[in-house]
Amino acid sequence: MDIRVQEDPFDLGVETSAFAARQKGMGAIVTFTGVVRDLDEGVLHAMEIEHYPGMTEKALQKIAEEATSRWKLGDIMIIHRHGILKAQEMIMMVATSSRHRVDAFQAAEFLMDFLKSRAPFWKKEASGTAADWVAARDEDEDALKRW
Amino acid sequence: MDIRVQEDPFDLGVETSAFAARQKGMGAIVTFTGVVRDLDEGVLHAMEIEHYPGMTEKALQKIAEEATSRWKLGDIMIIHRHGILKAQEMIMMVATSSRHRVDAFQAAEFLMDFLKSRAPFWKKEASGTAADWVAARDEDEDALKRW
Amino acid sequence: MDVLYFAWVRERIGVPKEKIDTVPATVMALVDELRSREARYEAAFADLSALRVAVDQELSDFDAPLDGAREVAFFPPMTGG
Amino acid sequence: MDVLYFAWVRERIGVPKEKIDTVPATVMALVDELRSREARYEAAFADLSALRVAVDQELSDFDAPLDGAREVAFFPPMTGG
Repeated sequence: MDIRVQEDPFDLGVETSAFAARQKGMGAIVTFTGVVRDLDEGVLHAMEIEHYPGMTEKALQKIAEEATSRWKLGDIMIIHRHGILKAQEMIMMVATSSRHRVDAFQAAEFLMDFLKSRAPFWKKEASGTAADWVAARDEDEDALKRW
Repeated sequence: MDIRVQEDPFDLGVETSAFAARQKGMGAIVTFTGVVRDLDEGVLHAMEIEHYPGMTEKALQKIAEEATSRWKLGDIMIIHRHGILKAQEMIMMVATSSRHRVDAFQAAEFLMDFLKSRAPFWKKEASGTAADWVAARDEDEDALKRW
Repeated sequence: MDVLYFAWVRERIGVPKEKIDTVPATVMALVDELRSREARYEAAFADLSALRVAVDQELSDFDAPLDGAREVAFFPPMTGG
Repeated sequence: MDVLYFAWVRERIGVPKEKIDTVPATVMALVDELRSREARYEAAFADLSALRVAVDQELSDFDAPLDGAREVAFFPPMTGG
């Protein structure tokens, strides 16, 4: 299990390759990557991510352990950034490996659903001169109910 | 849309990075990678993948178009190898991008379910001196029913 | 018309591809014609539920008509991914 | 006991962290104590349904007891990923 909370950027390709290379006997690898998206065409969009040092790592660890207990997984990786991020930058990624695709997909979706609403990160979006905290979406809270 | 059927290996990290770099305004990227797994510890496991040139490309194109019509996607990539592959080699990958994670996940799972049972590839597995065609699994056919 | 075989169907019949000069009305009529030829065809087509068919590179059924078809392929259920 | 604030709760209250010397019985008692101090607390805690609380870095409830707690944090619903 590899869980990192960091301000520095990460290289999606390098991390994905390295994760895959560490697996033994796994037939399926799933990755999810969250990217800062340009909200409107041409409007430069930036994001600031605040987090709760100490609790963040514990929360991610707990979510990863829960996934490990629910599905047959080879491995889990979570990288989540904080600080200032520009449009198109990678915010975070998760990777899962399993012998079969269903477990790898389910675990990755579970990690994302819980990471989104249960790990202490808060996003502030800036477009033009305005900056606002991103509101939690009801559908993200609802997504937890399926697990 | 980028669909490739090839004998040559591909670099998962390079392909994932390049796919991500091509996206504009997408918040979510999902990848799935299929790997030749060692069936039993210590037994070298190799795989031969036969395909139906011409039909394969058409079938993958059709599956990708169906995914595009069902979900709001930015892009789809599919790479599938054929020929002789050794244990730990990458067989194939799909990548999807979308503004939101649910579409990207759903589309990737859909692509995998249909690719597995509707694209003309056949796997032959070798372990030790025996080689056998992989039997289709009922659960793979059943997986199509949820879409 | 070209008839193609893949995976263990190809192995049982012994060739990946052959031309046939007749024009059977349906896929099933083609299967019956092939079955009547030699034991290796009989062996390959013994259990049709274990076989899939494509007509002109589109998945099809055993009762599909073959008029105008240029290429018919027989193979086991796919196992890609 | 340390009280921590994050995101817009931090912005409304104006500090990320402060120490309090009293030991309220529950999270709700702590909220009431803070609310009684100044308008900025009242503003931050106006709608508790928009707030989440963690006690010693574990998500908790407003009726949770605080005996033995070293750290309480208030923040809006999380928006990671």
